[in-house]
This record gives sequence, structure tokens and C-alpha cells, in this order.
Amino acid sequence: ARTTASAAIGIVAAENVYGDLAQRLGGQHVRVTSILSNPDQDPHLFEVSPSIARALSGADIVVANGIGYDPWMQGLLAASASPDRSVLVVAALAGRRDGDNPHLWYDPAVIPVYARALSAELARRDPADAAFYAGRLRDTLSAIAPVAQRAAQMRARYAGVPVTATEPVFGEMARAIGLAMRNERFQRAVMNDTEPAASDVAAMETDLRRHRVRLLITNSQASDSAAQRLAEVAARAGVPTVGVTETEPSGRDYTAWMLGELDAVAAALDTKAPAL
Amino acid sequence: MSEAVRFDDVGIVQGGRTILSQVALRIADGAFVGVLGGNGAGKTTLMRAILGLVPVTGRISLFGRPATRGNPLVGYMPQRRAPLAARLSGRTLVAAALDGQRWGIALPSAQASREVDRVLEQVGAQALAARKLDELSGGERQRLLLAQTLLGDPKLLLLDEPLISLDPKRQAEMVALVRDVQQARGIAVLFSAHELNPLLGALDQVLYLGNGQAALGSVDAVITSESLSRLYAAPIEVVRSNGRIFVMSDTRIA
Amino acid sequence: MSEAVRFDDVGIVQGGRTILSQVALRIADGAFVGVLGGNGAGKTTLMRAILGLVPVTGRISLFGRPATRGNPLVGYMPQRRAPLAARLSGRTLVAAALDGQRWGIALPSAQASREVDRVLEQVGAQALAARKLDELSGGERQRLLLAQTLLGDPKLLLLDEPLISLDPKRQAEMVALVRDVQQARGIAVLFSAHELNPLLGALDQVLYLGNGQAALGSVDAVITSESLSRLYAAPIEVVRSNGRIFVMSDTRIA
Amino acid sequence: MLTGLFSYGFMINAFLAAMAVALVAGPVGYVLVLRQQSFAGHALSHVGFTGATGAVLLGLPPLWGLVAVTLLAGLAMGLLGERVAGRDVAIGLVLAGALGLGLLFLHFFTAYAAQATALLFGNVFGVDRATLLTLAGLGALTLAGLAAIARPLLFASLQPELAEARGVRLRLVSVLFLGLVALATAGCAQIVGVLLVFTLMVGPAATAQRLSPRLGVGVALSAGLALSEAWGGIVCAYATDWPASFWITTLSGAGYLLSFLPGLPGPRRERPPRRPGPGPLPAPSGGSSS
Amino acid sequence: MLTGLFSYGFMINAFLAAMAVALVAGPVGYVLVLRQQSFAGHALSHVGFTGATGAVLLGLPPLWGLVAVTLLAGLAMGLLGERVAGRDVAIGLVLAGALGLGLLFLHFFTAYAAQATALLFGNVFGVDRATLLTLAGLGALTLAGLAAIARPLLFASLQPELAEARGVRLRLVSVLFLGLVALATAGCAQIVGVLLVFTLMVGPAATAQRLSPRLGVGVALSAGLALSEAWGGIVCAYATDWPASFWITTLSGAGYLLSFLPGLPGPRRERPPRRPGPGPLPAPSGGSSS
Ligand SMILES: Nc1ncnc2c1ncn2[C@@H]1O[C@H](COP(=O)(O)OP(=O)(O)OP(=O)(O)O)[C@@H](O)[C@H]1O
Ligand SMILES: Nc1ncnc2c1ncn2[C@@H]1O[C@H](COP(=O)(O)OP(=O)(O)OP(=O)(O)O)[C@@H](O)[C@H]1O
Ligand SMILES: [Mg+2]
Ligand SMILES: [Mg+2]
Ligand SMILES: [Zn+2]
Repeated sequence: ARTTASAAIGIVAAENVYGDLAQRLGGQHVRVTSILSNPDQDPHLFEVSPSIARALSGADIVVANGIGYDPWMQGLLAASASPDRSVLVVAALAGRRDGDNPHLWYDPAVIPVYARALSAELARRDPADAAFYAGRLRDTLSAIAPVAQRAAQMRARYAGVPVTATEPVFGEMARAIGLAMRNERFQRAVMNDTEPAASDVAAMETDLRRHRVRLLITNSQASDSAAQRLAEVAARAGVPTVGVTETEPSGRDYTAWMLGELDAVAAALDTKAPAL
Repeated sequence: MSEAVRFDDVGIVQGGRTILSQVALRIADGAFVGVLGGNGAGKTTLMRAILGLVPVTGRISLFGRPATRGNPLVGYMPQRRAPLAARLSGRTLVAAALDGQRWGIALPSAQASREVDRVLEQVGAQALAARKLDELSGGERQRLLLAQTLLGDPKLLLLDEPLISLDPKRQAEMVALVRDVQQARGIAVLFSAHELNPLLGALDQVLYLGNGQAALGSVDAVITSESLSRLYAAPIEVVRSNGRIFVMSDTRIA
Repeated sequence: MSEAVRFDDVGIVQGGRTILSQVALRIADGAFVGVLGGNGAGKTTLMRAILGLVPVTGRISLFGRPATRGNPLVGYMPQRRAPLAARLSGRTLVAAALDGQRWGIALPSAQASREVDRVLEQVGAQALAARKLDELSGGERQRLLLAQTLLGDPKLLLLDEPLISLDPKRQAEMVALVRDVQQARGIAVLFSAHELNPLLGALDQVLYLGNGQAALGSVDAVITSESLSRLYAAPIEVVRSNGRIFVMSDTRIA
Repeated sequence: MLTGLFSYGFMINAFLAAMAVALVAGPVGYVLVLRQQSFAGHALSHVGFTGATGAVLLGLPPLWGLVAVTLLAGLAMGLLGERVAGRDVAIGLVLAGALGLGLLFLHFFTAYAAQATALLFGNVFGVDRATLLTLAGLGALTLAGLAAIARPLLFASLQPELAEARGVRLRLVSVLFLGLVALATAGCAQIVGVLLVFTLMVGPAATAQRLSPRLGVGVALSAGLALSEAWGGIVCAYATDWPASFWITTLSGAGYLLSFLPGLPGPRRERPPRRPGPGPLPAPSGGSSS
Repeated sequence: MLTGLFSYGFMINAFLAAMAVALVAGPVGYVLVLRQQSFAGHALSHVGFTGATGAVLLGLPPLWGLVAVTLLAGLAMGLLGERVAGRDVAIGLVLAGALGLGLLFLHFFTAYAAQATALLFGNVFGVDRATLLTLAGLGALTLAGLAAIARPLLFASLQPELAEARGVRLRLVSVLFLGLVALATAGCAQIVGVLLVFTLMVGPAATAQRLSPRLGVGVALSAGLALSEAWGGIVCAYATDWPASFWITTLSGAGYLLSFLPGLPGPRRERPPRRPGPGPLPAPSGGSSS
């Protein structure tokens, strides 16, 4: 199978956000495989199929998120050692450590860092096409620039506004906007599939009921009954709810995905809270 | 109708093997019948056939009706007894068998309670019933199992080796108990045992199995050195003394 | 040293209850001893004490040495037998007991194989050994268990109710088998049973338990109507006829 | 510390949900422990995962798949392993098969699977009113089913041979019961988590069986213990801010261990009745022979 | 379809890892099934979760915690539940307790917990050389341990009363064996996943016990079946691109069901020997009395 694409650089990305950006940066010179288009598959039962392992063992560049989000990647890489393979761990590029919010792609500052690093790696491997990669990098950076710009705009307007969420998916973006995120312990418990403590549930409910927050962010891919209940509490209290997704929805690129969510958040924050 | 059990040309095949064939017999109502036969002769199988648990050819009738599963006229004490739930009381065990085959829940009722009391009293086990099963001796447990067979006024008891692991005194007590119940209520009893001596005084008749056949005979006719030796294919001596009969297999010849 | 077992002022307390007290007895090497006593008299406990499984006061010696657990001079057939792993062969069962208490793995060896063959032959069970345990009859299984007790040339066999659920012929065969082995190898046997008759011809002595006491006696002294009736606290009749003894509990009085 | 225990809606829902689960788990667990089928109970709670995943794959509501597959597995276990010997192998193989199938479903997954994954540790503080109603409905259904088969079930559990002779269809009863266990597990697990359901089925039942030799008392005790452990766990969770499942598990284990305390009824020790002793033994005459 | 089966390093590692796991799971599983302790085996595979989370919380390598806690739980089960009656309750309670504790540890986590939990759910196509060595080491250790206790273990499993009388310390043997099961489970689970270890322990062993009544043959058959099912599963996974665990589970279940086919040795039917028949019975004389 190495006839037509023999020149192409093989890239395997653990998550599809990174994979799509890699495709954009490398164009026809790369061949991209994304492992998790659905990172919410049960990590307990997540099992890599042979075709992915095969792709990985032939890959030139491997992209992983790191800080515990894709811990199986280490084993897969070690299993098919390849001296000439480079591994980009986005968390390392962005200087994050274990314990930080792993949903890194929601940080508008991280994506350009990743894009530059990957582009440099592509140029290193394929110096002949360095100019092509430089052009692609420029295009890509300008294509994703609106996300950071929009976040900065919103920061000017909403910095310090208290919000809450059922899961820390949107956390990095909220930080970029300067929103005062509350109930982080609750969110962490939901992320880890464990049970939120009673006081965390109570704090969450109180925030919603007493309008101590202006917005509830939920994971719209997860529809477990606990989250539904909070959405109901919010609705009753007149606190608006915005759903975000953990993975890049198919048919949308990164910019459209992020802007869509930012718009929804802005619109929600602008609604006047009804008097109790 | 004075026939408790009637076999007409009954055959039993299990696992491709003929256990019994062409058995014809009639057991009178109210008779105390000892069931004899070597290991594997088919004593347990015969009782299970009467209970409708084993497919048979020919016809088995109980009190004039075809034998079917769950016949309320029959009380049964199985030979192989699953380990009992040790922490429950004897009364719970006995009560579980009361209408145990009927769907639904057994709500506490005075009538049910009276019925359980009645059978416990019949075997003299009222005092045992409150104790936990794992605190009871083997003989005491066997008495509770006998009480169970009496629930619902059966007209026929099938007791499969109820003397196992009892000492001579308890064996005698068990036989006497069964005999008393049988006579007081005029019911028929099939009582299997390898130990003939404790039984002999109580028997009206003997049902002996061997070699795929089953036949009924009087005690006098069957309990003879000759016929028992043939039955068990081993030298067995029967001695009559003071109007009593003793059976003993000869260990010196072997 | 012609003493197989010696009890000096032995007492056994279990669960706060005195089972035996102040027992003193000596069993001669090579003796065939019947162990009698009602349910709960302590037959099993006594054997377990000889095996060192039960804490005792006083002293128990076997062949002049204190009784300890895992004594290779003792062969044992327990009364309560756990359900056997049904799909394994009889030979596997017997072989598992060969040095089964030693750590490590049992590699196939010609010597081990010969030893297993030897004990199987002694009980005439060579043909049974290849068959699965769930294909064997109760009597055949018991024969394999007896073979196990003979592994490693014991000088004392403790057989706890090996006649249970056997038919008269098999009972006689079992007793004859034990007797043959005992005489051929000159070993001592303690053989407990509720059924005296099949044993009587084989016994050298009787060890009778009751009321916390244990005493050894000759067959002639113990097997009398009077002493057995006292032992079992029930009327028991002993009849001697043609040099044979018959024991029977009286079911008519109860 | 405990002020405001009832001032939040989620706390009231938690108490109600725990009650619904405990009142089902207590009686069902009693029979489960009596029949020594804890493994089956546990395995069925896994199997639900496969059902939920499969249903999502087919575009059906996960709860349907969960209940359907768990019921099916309960039937398979009942049919395969009616005899006690080899029963654990039957359960193990059904379990492995179901999990393997679940893995295959996941492989084809494109949608979000968290519904299936959150099963192990549910969230008793996140129960809403609609879920509460589902829970109550499933619970009532399970208890009604249990009542419908109670008599033959108990009979068959205590004395299978006798029950069979008296016309009880052992296999049918066994399968129906495992179906009920499946229903109870499936219903409760997705709301309060597999762990909690299993804990509330096994712990209180085992304790109750140690404490009372009577059936009715035992079942009531089992339900009562389950309820008080569940509620106690919620209160402790509220007071300490640690997870409720942890507390309920701890209370349930502690309850069982406490039942071994000497003062309580039902110590392990056997107390056989001292039978009226025979007279003194005949003096040994003959001494050692041979 | 199957070209290149061995041309990838990860495939070779997968075959080697599967071999290491199968050769341990086969013999250990044989005894597990013989002793009817499948539930213990399954429960132990859960318990590692607590150890891994606890270790991460303390800043220790999760594998240490996993092995330590699994061993501890194995010992606890062995100590609590030596008697068969109530054994499943003991296992259930240790399981619930361990999971509850794991939940508490998870509660104190500030990071994404996948690191700890992922340890439990290995991946046969993601085994590297270092892990392979660990696996081989743990496997050799387990097999050596099994060999060291093989004789008393087998004796105690077949005839506990007799073994005790012959000086075998039942409780010690039981605890040591569960410790070995724990070690095998902990070692293998993180490389090939909990599901696979359990499948490879129960399926081949149950099949082997149906096929041969001889111990040595049975153990060898169990190991051989485990190996061929594991390898077969990997080949099928390569060919279909479906998960290897699914295939191995399927092959293992199929193997067991196939062993029920009539032609094979060991049909369920009992074939008691026809004993030499007695002579004809005496003719009934006396007829029906009374
Ligand atoms: N389900 C079955 N399939 C095949 N054979 C069977 C089955 N059940 C019983 N048998 C065989 O039928 C024969 C009669 O068995 P049964 O249990 O009736 O004998 P028994 O007279 O009660 O013996 P025992 O004195 O040992 O109790 C035996 O050879 C037994 O192995
Ligand atoms: N571990 C124990 N704790 C308390 N009591 C015990 C224990 N083991 C046995 N006993 C009691 O000791 C007494 C003697 O029991 P043992 O089993 O030795 O009697 P046995 O003579 O063998 O009776 P059987 O004829 O029924 O076999 C019985 O009352 C029994 O209940
Ligand atoms: Mg029988
Ligand atoms: Mg005894
Ligand atoms: Zn599990």
C-alpha cells in the first residue's frame, strides 16, 4: 500500500481535533489517521484495533494530548518502536502538567503552539516542501485566529462573570475569556466518573437557584440524568444553559466549532436574568 | 378403591439403560412396605417414577388415578438431601414445603400455622422447630423432614432411606414414628433401607428390586436366607428366634 | 512396642462442651477395633483427636510417639466427604493423596505410579481407576477412598463409617476387604459403624463411646443385650445362634 | 453539620431513591444470598452495560437494551447452570461473553458512550424526579414479581429435590428469579451504580441471615438494614462530604462484621442438645486382646 | 488478508504477550474452576482499581498499588471464606469494600483519573518489550508459586477433610492460591485487560475438565486451549479488525460449548457399570396383604 502515498508523511493523532489540524497543515503531503473521534468511549474497555496499531507502527509523526487523557498511547508507541518516529505531546508543548485540565484544545493559545510545532516537524522531515508547509501554517494560523480574537473580545466584556459547568470540558476556554468558573470539584468528579460530594451538589444547586452564576455549561454529548436534573434546576431558576461538545463534531472545522460555542455562550450571558 | 399404588407393565429407561422392565404390582392402601434392593437396583428411581419425575412406559396409578407430578396425595423424603440452609429455623424449613409448589407469596396465616404445628406434633418435633438447622443432630433433622412429608394429609408416603447415618436407637425411633403415623392415619408407606433389621417388625410387605425386576412379597416369603441371598447376590443369613427375625450378611465368606 | 494407640487421661472439649473426659485406653498393634456409640457420642471426634486435629488434654500416643498432625503411620477415611470433583478419574483422586501434604509439584514418576497401583490392587480397584468419579457407584467410590488410606504403608487405619449407604453385599465386601488388608499387613484398624452385624465377624475388640466416656472391651463382653441397651439408651437385643451374633434394636417398644 | 439535610431537593431525591433501591435490594438479596448466587447478581450488573451499548448502537433507548440483555443473561445463566456444580462456570462464561459483545458494540460506536460507562459508580445525589419514578416503577415491578414466585422460589432454594417432586419446576423458578435479579440490578444500577446495588443486595442479606433464623423476620431485617445503611450512608456523606457509595459500602460491611459479635443471636458455634445420657457404660472386660 | 501477520513488531509482541498470559491463565484457571472459585478470580480483577488509584494518590507507581491491593484482597477472601458456605458472600463483601475504598480515593483525585483506571484495561496490541519482560517475569513467578503449592493445593481441593488430617494447612493453601490468582490477574490484566484474563482463566479450564479426567492432561489441555484461543483471537482480530478481546471471548465460549458435542469424551450421561446380576428373584408369594 506504499505506492502512491509512499512520499506522504504518515501522521497518527490520538484525537481527531489534532488530526484535522494536521491534515490542514500538511495537505497532500501527509496521510492522517485519528484514533479517537470519540474520546468518551469507555476508557475501561477501549481497545485499539489492529489497523490502528498498524497505522501507528508505520507513522512518522504521532500526536497525543497527554496528561492522562490518552494514557494508552504510551503502550502503543512502545509496542511498535520505531527509531525514526517523532511524538508530539501537546500538553508538553504547552507546558502543562498532570493535574491540569486535559481538555487542552479548548485553550485558544495552545492550538497555535501545536500548529507551529507540527509544521516545523513536517518541514524538518520534508525540507523540499518547507515553503509549502510555511504557507499552510500561515493559512491555518489565520484561520484559527478568530477564536482567540473572539475570546479576547469576550474577555473585555465578561471578565469576572461567574459561571458554572457540569464538566470541565469548556474550562480552558472559560479561563481564556476570564469567566469566574465555579464548582470545579463537582466538575472533576463528573469527569472521573465518580460521585460528586453532597456539599458540591449543594453548592451547585445553590449557585443556580440564587443566581450566583449567569450560565450553566453542560456536555451535550453526555445526557446522564444528573446533568439533566441540573439543567432543569437551571431552567427553573432562569439560568441559561449552553451545551458544548468534547469532540470536534463531524463536518465542522475547529474554528467553526469554537466560534459556534463562543457565540452561544455570549448570547446566553447577554440574556437578562429574569427577576425571581 | 383400596389400591394405593398400581403398576401395569411399567418400564423405566434412563440414560439408555433399562432400570426396570415389565413391572406389575399393587400396593394396598394403608400398607407399610419395605423397599429392598442392592445399590443401583432402582429403589430411588421407582419412587421418583411414582412421583412422576421419571418418564416411564406402561402405566402407574395412584389411588386409581394416573401418577402425575405434584400429586398432593403423596409425601416424599428424598434420599439425596441438598445441604440445608443452615441458619434458618426448622419451622421455616417445614413451612416452606406447605403449598410450596403454588405460585404467590405465603402470607402468615393462622391456618397455615396450625397445619405446620400439626405435622410437627405428629413427629414430636415441636421443640425442635424453633432451633436453627445447624444446631440439630442428624436424627432431629430427619424428623423434621418426616414432618414435611405429612403436610397436606397425604395418603402415601415415599421415604427413601430415612435411616441413613442414624444410630440404632434413632433408627428404631424413626421406624416406630413412621409406623405410628401410618397406623394412626391409615396411610400407605414405601420405606427403602439397606438395613433390614430395624424395619422387620414394622413391615406388612416387602417390595424387592433387582436385575431390572420388582416384586412384592410377604415378609415371611421374602425374608429368607435363600431369597435374600439371591436378591443381593451374596450369602445372607436369616435367623428366626423368639418370633423375631434377624438378617445378617456373612462376612466370613466374601 | 505393641501398642498402636494409647490414651492417657485424655479429655476433649469442643465449643465449650465436654465430648470426652478421662479416657485411658490402649489399642494393640494389629487389632481390628469396632468403634460404637450413638450419634454425637464422639466417634468422629475421637478419630480426629488421634489425627491431631482436635486439641486435647492428657496424652495420645501412637506407636509410642505423641500423636501429631500429618502422621504418615495413619491412614484415614473421613465420615463427612466433600462432594468429589466429578469429572476427574479415580486414579487422579488416589494419586492426589500420595504425599499430598508435601509442598511442590508431583511430577510423574514410575515409583509414584507403582505405589498407586499397589494400593489400587490391594482393594481390587485397578479397573475403576481409569473411570470418572461420577461414573462410579457409591460402593466403588468408597473402595477408592479405602485405597487412599493405604498409601505409604500406614500402621493404623481410621475408618469413619465406611459402610454408609452401602447395600448388605457391599457392606460385607467392604468389611472383608478391610479385614484382608488388616491381616495381610498386620495393621491396626479403628472402624466406626452404626451397623454392628456386618462387623461382628471381623472384630477383635470393641471401643464403645457414650456419655463422655470411652472404653474398650472384647466382643463377648460388650455385645450383650444389657450393655448395648445401656450404651444406646434403648432396648437392644443380642442373639447368639450357631456361633454367630445378631444385634437388633427393638422397634416394638419405642 | 447536618443542618439543611432536607433543605435541598437533591437530598430528598437521594433519600427517596435510596429507599426505592434498598427496599428492592433487601428482599431480592435475601434470596440471592440464600441461594448463594452473589456472583450471578454481580455478573448481571455488568451485563447491563452490553445491553445499553447495543441499544445505543441500534438507536434505541439504552435502558431498554440494558433491561433486555440483562434479562436474557439471567435466563442464560439459569438455563446453563441450574445445577450447583459448574454454576460459577456458567455465570463466568455468560459474563465474559456479554462483556466481549459489549466491547464489539463499542468498537462500532460513533456516539457518546458515557451512559454506559457511568454504571459502576452511580450518582445518588443526581437523581431527578423522572428517574425516581422509573426507579419506583421498576422496584414495584420487581417486588411484585418476587411476591408472585416467592413460595416456589423459597421451596426450591431450600429443598430442590423435594420441591421438584411436589411439582415445582426448578429450572423455570431459577430462570424467573435471575430475571428478577436482572431487573432489579438493571433498574437500580443505572441510577445509583453497580457498586451500590451489589452492596445493598449482599451485605444486609448476609447480616440478616446471621441475625434471625426466621424467614419473615430475616427478609424484613434485610430490607430494614438495607434502608438504614443506605440512609445512614447518605447522612454520613452529607456530614463528611465523602462519596455516599463509600459510606454505604462501609456501613454494610461493618453491619456484617458486627453480626459476628458474641452477644448477638446466632453465633457460629454449634450447640447440639445434650441427649439424655445412657447409664454408666459396662466396665471394660477383656482388656487389650491379641 | 493475513499477510504481514508477523511483519509488525506489535503483532509479534501481541503473540508473545498472549502466550505469556495464556500459559499462566490455563493452569491457574484449571485449579480455579476445580475449586469453583471463578467469582474470586473475577472479583480480584476489579480490586486492582483501588490499588492503582490509591498508589497514584500517594505518588507511587500505580502498578505497585495494583499488585499490592489485589494480593491483599486475595488474602482477605482466602481468610474470610475458607468454608464453601458463605464463600460467595465473603468475596462479594471484599469486592464491594475494595471498590468503595477505590471510590473514596478517586474522590480525592485532583487530576484526570484515566491514568489510574487505564492500568486495568490493557491492550494486547500495545505491549512493549519492557512490559513483555514484566509479564514474563510475573508469569514465571506465578507458575513457580503454583508449582510450589501444587501438591497440597490439589489435595486440599479434592478432599479437604482428608488433606487436613494428613497435615495440609487448608487455610494457608487457600490463601496462597488466591494470592497467586491475584498476582496472575494483576499482572495480566494491565496488559491484556481484565476481560481477557478472566476469559482465559475460566473458558479453557472448564473445557479441559470436560475433555479429560486426568489431571496432567487436563492442565496441559487447559494451557494449550488458552494459548490457541488467544492466538486464534489475535489472528481473527487482525483479519477482521474487530477487537481481539471479543474474538478471544468468542473462541473460548465456542470451545466450551463444543465440548458438549456427543462425539467427544466425557458426555454428561452417567454410565454406571452393570453389576453381575443376581439370580432370578424369588417369585412373589403372598400377594397384596391387609
Ligand atoms: N439420570 C440417570 N441417567 C442414567 N442412569 C441413571 C440416572 N439416574 C439413575 N440412574 C441409574 O439407575 C440405576 C438405579 O438408580 P437408583 O438411584 O434408583 O438406585 P437405588 O436402588 O436407589 O440405589 P441406592 O441404594 O444406591 O440408593 C443406577 O444404576 C443409576 O446409576
Ligand atoms: N467443632 C465443634 N464444636 C462444638 N461441638 C462439636 C464440634 N464438633 C463436634 N461437636 C459435637 O461433639 C459431639 C461429638 O460429635 P462426633 O461427630 O464426634 O459424634 P459421632 O459419634 O461421630 O456422631 P455420628 O454418629 O453422628 O457421626 C457432638 O455432640 C457434636 O455436635
Ligand atoms: Mg437410592
Ligand atoms: Mg461421626
Ligand atoms: Zn465484575
